[in-house]
Amino acid sequence: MINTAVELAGIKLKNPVLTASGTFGYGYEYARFFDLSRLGALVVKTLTLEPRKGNPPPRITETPCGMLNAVGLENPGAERFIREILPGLKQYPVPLIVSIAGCSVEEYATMARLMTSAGSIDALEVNISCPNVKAGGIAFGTVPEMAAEVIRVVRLNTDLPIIAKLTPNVTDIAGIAVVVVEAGADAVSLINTVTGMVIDIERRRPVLANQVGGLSGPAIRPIAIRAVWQVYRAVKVPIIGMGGIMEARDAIEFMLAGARAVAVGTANLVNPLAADNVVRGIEEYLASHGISDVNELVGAAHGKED
Amino acid sequence: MINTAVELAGIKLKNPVLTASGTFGYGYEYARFFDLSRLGALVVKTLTLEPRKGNPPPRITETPCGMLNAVGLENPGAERFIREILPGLKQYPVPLIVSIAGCSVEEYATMARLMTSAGSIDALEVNISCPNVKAGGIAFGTVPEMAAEVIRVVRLNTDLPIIAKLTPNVTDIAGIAVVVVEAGADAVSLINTVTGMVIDIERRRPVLANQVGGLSGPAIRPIAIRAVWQVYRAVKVPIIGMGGIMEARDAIEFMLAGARAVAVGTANLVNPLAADNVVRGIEEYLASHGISDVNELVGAAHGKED
Amino acid sequence: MSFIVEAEIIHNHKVAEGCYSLAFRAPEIAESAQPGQFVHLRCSRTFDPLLRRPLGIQGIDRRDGLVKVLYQVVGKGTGLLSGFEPGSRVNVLGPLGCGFTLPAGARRVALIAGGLGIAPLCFLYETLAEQRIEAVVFHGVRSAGQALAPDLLPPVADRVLMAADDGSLGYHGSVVKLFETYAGQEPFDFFFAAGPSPMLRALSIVAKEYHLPGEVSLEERMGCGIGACLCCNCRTRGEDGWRYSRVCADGPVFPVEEVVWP
Amino acid sequence: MSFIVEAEIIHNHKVAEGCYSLAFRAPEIAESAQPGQFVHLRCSRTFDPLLRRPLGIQGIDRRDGLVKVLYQVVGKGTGLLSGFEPGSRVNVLGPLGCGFTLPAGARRVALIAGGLGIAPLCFLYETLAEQRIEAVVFHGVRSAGQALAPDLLPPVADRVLMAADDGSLGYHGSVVKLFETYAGQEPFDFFFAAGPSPMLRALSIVAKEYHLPGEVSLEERMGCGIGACLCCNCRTRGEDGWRYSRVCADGPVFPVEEVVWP
Ligand SMILES: Cc1cc2nc3c(=O)[nH]c(=O)nc-3n(C[C@H](O)[C@H](O)[C@H](O)COP(=O)(O)OP(=O)(O)OC[C@H]3O[C@@H](n4cnc5c(N)ncnc54)[C@H](O)[C@@H]3O)c2cc1C
Ligand SMILES: Cc1cc2nc3c(=O)[nH]c(=O)nc-3n(C[C@H](O)[C@H](O)[C@H](O)COP(=O)(O)OP(=O)(O)OC[C@H]3O[C@@H](n4cnc5c(N)ncnc54)[C@H](O)[C@@H]3O)c2cc1C
Ligand SMILES: Cc1cc2nc3c(=O)[nH]c(=O)nc-3n(C[C@H](O)[C@H](O)[C@H](O)COP(=O)(O)O)c2cc1C
Ligand SMILES: Cc1cc2nc3c(=O)[nH]c(=O)nc-3n(C[C@H](O)[C@H](O)[C@H](O)COP(=O)(O)O)c2cc1C
Ligand code: FES
Ligand code: FES
Repeated sequence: MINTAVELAGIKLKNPVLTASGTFGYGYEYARFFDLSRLGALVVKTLTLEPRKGNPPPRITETPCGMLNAVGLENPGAERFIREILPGLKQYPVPLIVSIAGCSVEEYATMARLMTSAGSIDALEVNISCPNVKAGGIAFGTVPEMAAEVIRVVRLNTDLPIIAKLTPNVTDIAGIAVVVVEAGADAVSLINTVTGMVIDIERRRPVLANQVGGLSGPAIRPIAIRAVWQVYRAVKVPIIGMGGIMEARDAIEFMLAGARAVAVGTANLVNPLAADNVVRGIEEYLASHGISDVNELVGAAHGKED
Repeated sequence: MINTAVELAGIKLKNPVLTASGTFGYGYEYARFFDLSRLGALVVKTLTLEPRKGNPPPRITETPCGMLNAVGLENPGAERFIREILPGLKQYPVPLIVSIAGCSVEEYATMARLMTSAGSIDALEVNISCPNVKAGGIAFGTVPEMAAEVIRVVRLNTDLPIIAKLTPNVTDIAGIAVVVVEAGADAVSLINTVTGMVIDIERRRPVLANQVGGLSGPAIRPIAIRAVWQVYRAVKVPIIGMGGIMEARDAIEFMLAGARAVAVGTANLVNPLAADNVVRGIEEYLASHGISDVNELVGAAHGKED
Repeated sequence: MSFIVEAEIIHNHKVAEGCYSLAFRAPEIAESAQPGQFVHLRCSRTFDPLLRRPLGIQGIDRRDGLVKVLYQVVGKGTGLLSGFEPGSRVNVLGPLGCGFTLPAGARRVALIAGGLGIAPLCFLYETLAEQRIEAVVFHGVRSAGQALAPDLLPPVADRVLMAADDGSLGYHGSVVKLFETYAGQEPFDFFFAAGPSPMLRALSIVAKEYHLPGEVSLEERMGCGIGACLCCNCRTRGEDGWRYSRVCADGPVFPVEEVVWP
Repeated sequence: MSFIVEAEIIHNHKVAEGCYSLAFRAPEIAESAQPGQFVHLRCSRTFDPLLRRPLGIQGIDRRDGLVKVLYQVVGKGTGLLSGFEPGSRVNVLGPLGCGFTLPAGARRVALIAGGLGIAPLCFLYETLAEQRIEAVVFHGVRSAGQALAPDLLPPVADRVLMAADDGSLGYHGSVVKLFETYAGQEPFDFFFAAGPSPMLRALSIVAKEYHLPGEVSLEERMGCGIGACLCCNCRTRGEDGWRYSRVCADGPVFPVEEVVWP
């Protein structure tokens, strides 16, 4: 028997494959393509306290082996999510991780409280890539003190496991990982999108209405692998690795770099079966390589000597 | 008549197309493919004071729409460059920009002096992505004070125009641009490679002997365009834009974002004629769009209102 | 229901200036597709380009399980697609989106196409014909070179009024103007339109003037095509004036009065 | 001199397990290519994969301006290459690198190939034959399925001794061991070898033992292929013990005694 189960901040997952927030909607769009209980866990689109309309179109453009998006956290808000969407999500026999964000520390606190009391949520992923309105719009996740502060207040407002989702748009991602873990994060997930931009040379203006967007897809995978590698050496908590996972071999690369779980993002947009294929492909890799426990892969590329 | 000439830190270039350091050798490897005097300027591989052997193989691997390299600044050292290579470079009627680096502020100072007294060099590009040995190997370019210090000593040791080459592996590249300009840089070039990593899932070890490498090629273009856009808003000096320029349309994207000149890098490896094709393609774009001066493109995507 | 099919290509050839006709075998899709729905195609086996490309369904052959689309080569994806050989396979996701809704009691409708907006209207025309609803087709192209041979548009071929922007064919001017010359004279109960956004917007103004209800098929850059990524937003009427709808899942077809034009 | 050619593909088909023969028309390259040199091919029109792929030249036909290579499908690039149709074009940069050097006065040489290392040795064999130098070919494969039909290796076909790792063909064991059984008995003046690095390394030890001089063709991952990027380094003897050489420009062929094995 091959073991594919991993433990993540106290939650037991039947396999290490999650969905990346924002790329899998609230799950049901994909339920017509495969059985969602095949997944290790479901991570839903980031929620904020109030409903958000998000950015005007165009919100997406393609880049070499990647895409740029500026959805702008469109979401129905906490209340409607809890009332209208959460009941439907409960029907899937799969752990549910809810991603939360805010434009102030207080909003993060309120979100943590609301989601915790909503019940039937297995963990909170805290998206700290949002602009801090009080700090002139600098993203919480790019300043160690601000990142830590967010996690600290979330910790005070929930007893659910906390996953801090880190942005790669920093000089030292391992340093951010260290402070969020000190502040109470039970796990870290990385990477969020890389800030990028595309200009239309005919219109001579940025393609996206929002000007800048977040780069995702295979193009950023080497950046993400490096980030996971560095963070693995800096903290002891489990890492959820993501960034350009298209196939099982990519997921395995993340695990070897130090990820205990992985999330499939942009690949869902290209192929609705991608996450399911990754689950199957990991099983095949383990079998063909005579590995009896997926946990053996975690960090294995660091070797003994390092 | 269409004007393609641009002025860069006091040097007049017949067109805005340069070669990116390290991707064009010392020029002569490409001279058999096209007439180097077609270029705006030639930027050679980074030189250090002492000869360097560089990293063990493998030094290169491919990534989706990109590549990762860890050459490790292999170079013959300042003295042999001046004695054996520089005389040959003088024969090309094209401005020559020499890239210098060091592992200490003193080494940068010495390099600046040596290259300045060598003569027939038109500008120095200061590669500040090197690790600062005294600061435990942190790259000079990632810490504003260290970056500024390097430029300051180079300024004291040369009367040549100084181009500071910035790394994208920072939280705030515009902030770094501001301090290096204050410290005396006449222009900035960006971006250097993005730190990345690839793991071989069969060997379960990093592919590169050096473990991490620098990501380049089309994959990083959206990151580079965003960096140029941000730096253009922060400083007044000319910007040399690079990162994934494969064709003229990409070069034009950089100019619209704010670059006064561009450098062709990885594309030279894919197609030895790439830089020449970019020169021609820019001319064609100007002609077909009725633009009489290439300088009109510089920063045009920022619009009037911004 | 939507399917992911490695579909065999039956034909894929040029039919007008820069325009290709592609047919592939995908019985599941052919079985369930409705006029106005689209398919989402991968144009490469590699990740460059990465995303699928949406194309409206031009017609289906349920017996042979075939699906037909018409596409203009405009960039990288459609450029690569035009190189796919018959016999090889294309990865198709579909049918997707909400198609046209036939209004109860309509007897005479106008179908108004700009460029390859003709594709979904061909499929619609066929369905209308089955229900014995009379349809007049207005088809605008930039120039005669872009016009498709009648045998490519079998169902609509004998009921199509052409307009060319450059006057090289049929009416000299936009298809909206052409339609307007008729709208005043002939009674239509309803209209269906597909084409570039500025054309649809102009059409919406004309329709309003003549109190003509109708539906328009919108285009927006897409990610997933299945309603999950929220990348394909357009403005529609909503509680506080307007809200964002997803072109891929709430559309691509919208009642004209629902659309808030940019 | 090197050239960049959009070369027409003459043939491109499977000739053994996972192994393809590709011929393309590139008169400039055919004109100047020397045995041991390689060509650098783009395997995609897109940027995925981005880099060229190096392949040794198996033979040329100067009259028709053809160049032939043999390749193993091992990954993305060679996988895509195997889909190129005759009549279509492939972008080729070449000829590149320094080829084999015929030692003055040599009369009887050994050519030792591991896997598709046979390709450059076919080309070399032809040149040796023109100069009336006798050559014996030792060719190792993993299994009989990887062996090429004699008509694919016309020049060497009647002078080739096979070894298969799994014993399914010829000598049971490595080609180095096979060569060793001969090296003691038959007098060779020189050897030329191409194949995987561990094989060449083992061979270098055998050659040293028998005081046999020779040249080996190395492989390393490449960027530019023209000596500019310094990405394809290997260790060779140098001033302070060893130095890095560029496989693409200083090699791929090196005198065996120059190589510092990893
Ligand atoms: C619902 C729907 C139905 C469509 N039906 C047809 C059809 O039947 N025939 C046809 O020729 N075209 C149709 N289009 C437009 C077609 O999808 C684009 O022309 C095509 O995606 C361009 O791809 P490209 O790679 O060749 O161009 P590129 O310009 O290289 O594409 C770059 C990016 O822009 C997107 N894009 C470019 N133009 C459009 C556009 N007009 N709409 C949406 N995204 C765009 C692409 O999907 C891609 O992500 C439809 C679009 C939508 C949304
Ligand atoms: C001078 C030279 C001559 C060669 N001649 C031949 C030949 O005649 N026939 C043949 O079948 N193969 C030959 N090879 C090896 C061939 O280049 C690789 O098998 C091929 O590049 C693999 O590409 P891929 O995309 O299919 O594999 P992938 O594994 O997807 O390639 C990924 C990357 O690794 C590189 N790579 C993988 N394997 C090798 C290798 N063994 N050597 C160098 N780079 C590698 C690729 O170029 C690419 O950058 C030669 C290599 C060199 C350096
Ligand atoms: C369309 C889109 C929407 C996204 N929305 C969110 C979001 O709401 N919250 C979040 O934390 N990350 C969001 N992300 C980032 C992804 O969760 C993921 O971190 C990133 O895309 C890298 O993974 P990938 O390359 O596999 O997509 C989004 C990404 C995409 C492509
Ligand atoms: C093989 C290789 C070697 C490089 N060597 C140097 C170097 O010596 N000094 C330097 O400043 N940048 C070096 N670079 C970075 C490039 O100059 C350039 O900044 C970067 O590759 C981004 O541009 P590109 O995507 O067009 O290659 C190197 C890049 C590559 C690919
Ligand atoms: S394309 Fe993803 S929601 Fe429409
Ligand atoms: S591949 Fe560039 S130097 Fe050899």
